[in-house]
Amino acid sequence: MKIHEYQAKELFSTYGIPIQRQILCTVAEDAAIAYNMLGKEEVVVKAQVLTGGRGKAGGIKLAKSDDEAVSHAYNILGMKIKDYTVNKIIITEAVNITAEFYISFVIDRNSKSVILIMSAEGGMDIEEVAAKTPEKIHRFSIDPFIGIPDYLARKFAFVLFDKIEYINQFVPILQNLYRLFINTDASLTEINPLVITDREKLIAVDAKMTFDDNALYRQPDILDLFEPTTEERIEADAKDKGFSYVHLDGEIGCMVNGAGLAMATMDMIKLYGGNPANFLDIGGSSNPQKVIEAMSLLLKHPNLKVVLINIFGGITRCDDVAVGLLKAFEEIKTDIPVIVRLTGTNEEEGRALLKGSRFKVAETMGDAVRLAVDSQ
Amino acid sequence: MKIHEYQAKELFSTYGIPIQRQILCTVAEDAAIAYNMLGKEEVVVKAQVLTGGRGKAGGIKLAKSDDEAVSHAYNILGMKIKDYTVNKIIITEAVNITAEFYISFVIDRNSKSVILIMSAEGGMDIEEVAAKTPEKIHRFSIDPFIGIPDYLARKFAFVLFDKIEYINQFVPILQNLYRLFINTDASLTEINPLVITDREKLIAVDAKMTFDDNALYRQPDILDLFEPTTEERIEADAKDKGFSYVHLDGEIGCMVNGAGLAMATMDMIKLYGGNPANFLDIGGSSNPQKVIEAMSLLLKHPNLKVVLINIFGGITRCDDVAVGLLKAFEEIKTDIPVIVRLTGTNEEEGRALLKGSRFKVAETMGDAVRLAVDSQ
Amino acid sequence: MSILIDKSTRLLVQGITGRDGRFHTEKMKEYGTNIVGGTSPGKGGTDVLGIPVFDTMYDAVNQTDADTSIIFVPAKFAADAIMEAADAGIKLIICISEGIPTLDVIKAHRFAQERGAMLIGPNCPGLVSPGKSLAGILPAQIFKEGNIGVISRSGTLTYEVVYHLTANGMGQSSAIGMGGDPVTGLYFRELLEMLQNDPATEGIVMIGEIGGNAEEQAAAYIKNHVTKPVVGFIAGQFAPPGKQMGHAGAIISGSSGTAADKIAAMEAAGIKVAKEPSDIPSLLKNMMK
Amino acid sequence: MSILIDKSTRLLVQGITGRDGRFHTEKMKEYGTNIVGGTSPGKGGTDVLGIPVFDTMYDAVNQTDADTSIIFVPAKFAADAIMEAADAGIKLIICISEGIPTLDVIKAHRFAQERGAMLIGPNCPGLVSPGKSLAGILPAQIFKEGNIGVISRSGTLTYEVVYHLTANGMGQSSAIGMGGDPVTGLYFRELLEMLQNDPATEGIVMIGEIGGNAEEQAAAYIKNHVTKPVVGFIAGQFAPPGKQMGHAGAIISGSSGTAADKIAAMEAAGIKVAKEPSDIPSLLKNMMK
Repeated sequence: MKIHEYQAKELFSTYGIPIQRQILCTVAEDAAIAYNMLGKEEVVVKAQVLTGGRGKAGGIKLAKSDDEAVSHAYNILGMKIKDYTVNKIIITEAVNITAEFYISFVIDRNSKSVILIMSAEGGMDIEEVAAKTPEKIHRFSIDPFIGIPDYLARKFAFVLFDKIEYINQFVPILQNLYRLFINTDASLTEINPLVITDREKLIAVDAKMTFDDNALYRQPDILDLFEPTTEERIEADAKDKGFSYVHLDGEIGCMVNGAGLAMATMDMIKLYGGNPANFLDIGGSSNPQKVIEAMSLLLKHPNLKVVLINIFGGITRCDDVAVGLLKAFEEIKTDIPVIVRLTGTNEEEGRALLKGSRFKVAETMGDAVRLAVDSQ
Repeated sequence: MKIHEYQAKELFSTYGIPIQRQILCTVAEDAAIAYNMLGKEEVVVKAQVLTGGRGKAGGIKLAKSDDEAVSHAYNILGMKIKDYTVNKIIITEAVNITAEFYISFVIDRNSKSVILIMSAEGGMDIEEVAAKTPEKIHRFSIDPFIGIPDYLARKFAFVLFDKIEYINQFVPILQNLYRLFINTDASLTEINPLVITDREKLIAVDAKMTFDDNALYRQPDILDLFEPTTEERIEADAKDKGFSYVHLDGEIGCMVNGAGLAMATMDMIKLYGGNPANFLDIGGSSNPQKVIEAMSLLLKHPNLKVVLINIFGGITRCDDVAVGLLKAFEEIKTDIPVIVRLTGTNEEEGRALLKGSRFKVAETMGDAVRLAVDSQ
Repeated sequence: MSILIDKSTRLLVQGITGRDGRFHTEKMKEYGTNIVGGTSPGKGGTDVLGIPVFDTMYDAVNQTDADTSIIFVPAKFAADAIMEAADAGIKLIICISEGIPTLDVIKAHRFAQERGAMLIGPNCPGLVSPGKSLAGILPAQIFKEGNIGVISRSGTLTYEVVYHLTANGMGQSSAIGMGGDPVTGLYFRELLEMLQNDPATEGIVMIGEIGGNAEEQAAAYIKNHVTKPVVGFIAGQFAPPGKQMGHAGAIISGSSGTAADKIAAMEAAGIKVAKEPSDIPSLLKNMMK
Repeated sequence: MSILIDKSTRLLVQGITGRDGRFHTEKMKEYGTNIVGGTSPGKGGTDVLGIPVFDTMYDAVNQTDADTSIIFVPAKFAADAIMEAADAGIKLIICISEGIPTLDVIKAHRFAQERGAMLIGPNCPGLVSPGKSLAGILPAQIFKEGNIGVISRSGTLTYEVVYHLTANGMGQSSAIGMGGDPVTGLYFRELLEMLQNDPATEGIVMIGEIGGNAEEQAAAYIKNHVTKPVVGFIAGQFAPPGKQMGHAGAIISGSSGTAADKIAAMEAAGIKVAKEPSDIPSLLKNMMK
């Protein structure tokens, strides 16, 4: 789950990480009030969208008067950035920057731990820095039972800074950012850039946080920050029903048991010249009720032309799956062609049961996908 | 630092450890109001003093009416229990007990950790149980980096209980008691007894907590609970000045550098038939100001008849110590005889400096103590 | 032979009285797995299908001398179950439960490591050494004893692949579903090393997914240390960037972790990468000639 | 020979720029201790008495190959200093600082243990191997090279005893002040073992206090494992029960930990227990004949 910059910064502030003052606006006119409330000559108007690349898209502008703030607000509100419409902006104090750093905590698969990533090359795309000058990226794995005591925070701090004034500011920022990460079950907390101002203060000028979906059940305050898009809402609803659903813009609806098999199915659709309308993992079993719910989800898709059901019969045998599918489709009203590919235990019995039904039955994934592409 | 039962129980309650409702009274008449507020037929009137043995001393009484509560309150308030005057009582609900247990967390020197001590023999002097039937005492050392996760709490719980209802009540009690211990820098948290009531509920019927003096600087809320006796106040003041002072009731005042040497000095006073008026460790150095302050502390003692100064000259040499003593006693106005015993580096030079002064100078600890005992 | 589990494995089922625990206990028992006990706090002293149930893993290990455990408890309690198993002396822990908060997994994994225990999963189907022992939820009937080691990040895709192998007469020495979470226990590297050292394994199938760089690391390891033929497959070649595809692990982040990168790295290491799961048996047969 | 420190000891001073750190660095240097560096965050690159100062223990250990450190930082930061030293690879950590919260010491001690480091203190005067190395605040001039090992829970009382030993011509192999806090590092048991194994040590003095049962445990150990003559002394024989006597350790709790119990246990183990510190040299001399 992602949250906006302003939300992440509010969390930062609660955890004692210094940020600029910020005022949230959803109406362009309010930018003038915000400008005057801040009482600074220069402010920054920043689009709040749950995607990156705001700067390049013109979503971040400097304003030197209330009029200018409003005019930028007009331009930015309603703007589209990578399919996301900007509905919120923040007006925030501008600061004079003398140096920029990149700081994040993130879950690392390889070390199976939270790692701290730091770089003196802040403000840029960190992955580009990592690719071109990996020696400028510092990574430290954090022991979950030790955390970041003062001595470790100092060790990390001295990697980026020399002056004790910066060390003393940076140590609590690191410790608080880690505490925030752990306490909120984050999967990423990122400050990019952390800056030194002309007054020698360290401030988080941008903030990004994402959270572990598996832990949201114990993070009600974080869950309250969730602002799902329509698609995310559909995906979240699907998750509640035990599916994993991702909306895509092709024409071939997929219903597969297992995420890996679902991805492999989509790959083959592409390979054979089709376009999947979605990713849908209906999970281990495939009882009729689940199939009915999955189909009603698929049928909402505007572009849908054909449905491909790809099931591996494992613990649940293919003959049982076939019975379930037949039962489910007694209740599903649709003319859309449905291709079924059944493999696994008792596959022949399963396929025999489906013979003569509304389904087009395929034996191999290749056949099934070809049939689906041809049926569009 | 010790706190009262009622204070410990308030902390318990904050940490989700079940206690009986309790009402604090300092005036006997209030016991009637408390009785009626609780609305139970049976209540217990309990003396609140910072020492054990209240039960045997008659400081805990059952009352079945408001009149009876007031009459017990009259008897208990003002009572002396081991030199402590009872100024506070609590009125608390009586419970019907079906089983009693002993539970505590305490700092353990041997394992250098916090240990959990549990026994199904609750309600008694646990040290007696430990001495007579050590097999009935269960001890578990807690790893400071692991704490007590659910699986450990369950492991401990199954040592005392079988029924899952009790396990499910006991697990959070253990975890919360440990959390309380750690969060407040306790040196002891004890529930004795933890009982099972006739309604199958686990409740902490008594509570004891002591705290690590070294950590009080970061425990302002705990420090607020401190109710020092006059003697403790003197001792605390001394500590602020860099001394370690304990008030005793003999006649020979002691001023020693180092706790071990101070104890050894007191031992020898006793050995030679005297009685120390105090324990006073003036610490490593012995600059004139410290000596002046220490002497003014000693001179407040009503029984004081003689002062014995026993100094080992280590980093600070004996001749420097002698100069310091002479300087200090220019300002100290008293006729009380003062014996000085100086050993260590440059001891002869030191003793020579003191010759002809108001001090009686001794060479060995034996001589010094004999002189002090004889000078009473 | 095989890796990790075999006839000598003494298995405990954590959460044996739950719906899934009981169901798969029955399946595993039918397969011939040596299940020596199970746990369910408060149900100590009872039994499930004749298998003794204990209150704690400490009791269970003490009384049964178990060396391996499989976890079916709900996500909220699963990390705790891993730690209990490790603390009680279990040396191989297979965690089937899915949906465990990642920070809990990190703690539990680190704890297991310190206690000298290996972890498989969480969010995995478990593993099987066909003809010897099955510790997981994999469909027993599709496996066949043989000389192919299968390691995979996926569940049903693994079954699909194994099904084709078995259908083509290629039995398996051991097949392991490693799990799809961001943080999981044993992974390609460690399992490749075990399979390379297993005399019964003559060919290896590794099934990867987009996201992370485990396949690239595995390829580097194979290049330097694995002499047995390896066939690979990568799912998610056409997954749109940034979309999470069921497995939290399958997020493409930036330029690395794409299927193309992985396939290139694998091919550079001499691994044949199949386009479709059904191609795997023939590719492997050719390499093993 | 000696135990724990000698001519080869490479010492770092943590908190070298503070008042106490600087003062005792000078004293130790005068004594001939091989001080290779010190730490003070933010003062890296400077020096104290010609000794290089580093920002962190990591830097200091990297650059100096130190194996031992002594800590003079304020109580609030001292536990952290112990952990930093252990994490940086120091193998013997001597913590002089007093007043550290006990729970911090427990954590730091456990951490040091896991990193394979030994801790002496906190709240201790340190140790000396006369003629070789001094790592502490003990008054150097009272010590003399020789064959008596001294281990003690007390500070000035140790000096008193050592002073009498030296005055009687009995030099010391090593003298260690273990510290008086409720939780401290190396204690009687471990140090007795070291002294027993040290060829240069021919007699042992152990100075205890009321509280705890370390002396009783030491006595049991001596009975079974120590063949060298041991003379003991216990301070606090007449301390009133329940009163805290400067050392947090010296609390008599209930029936155990009294001076009488300790003396009885020690005498039962063949240890001669002195009534006065000044009796120690002659008692020991008699035993060593």
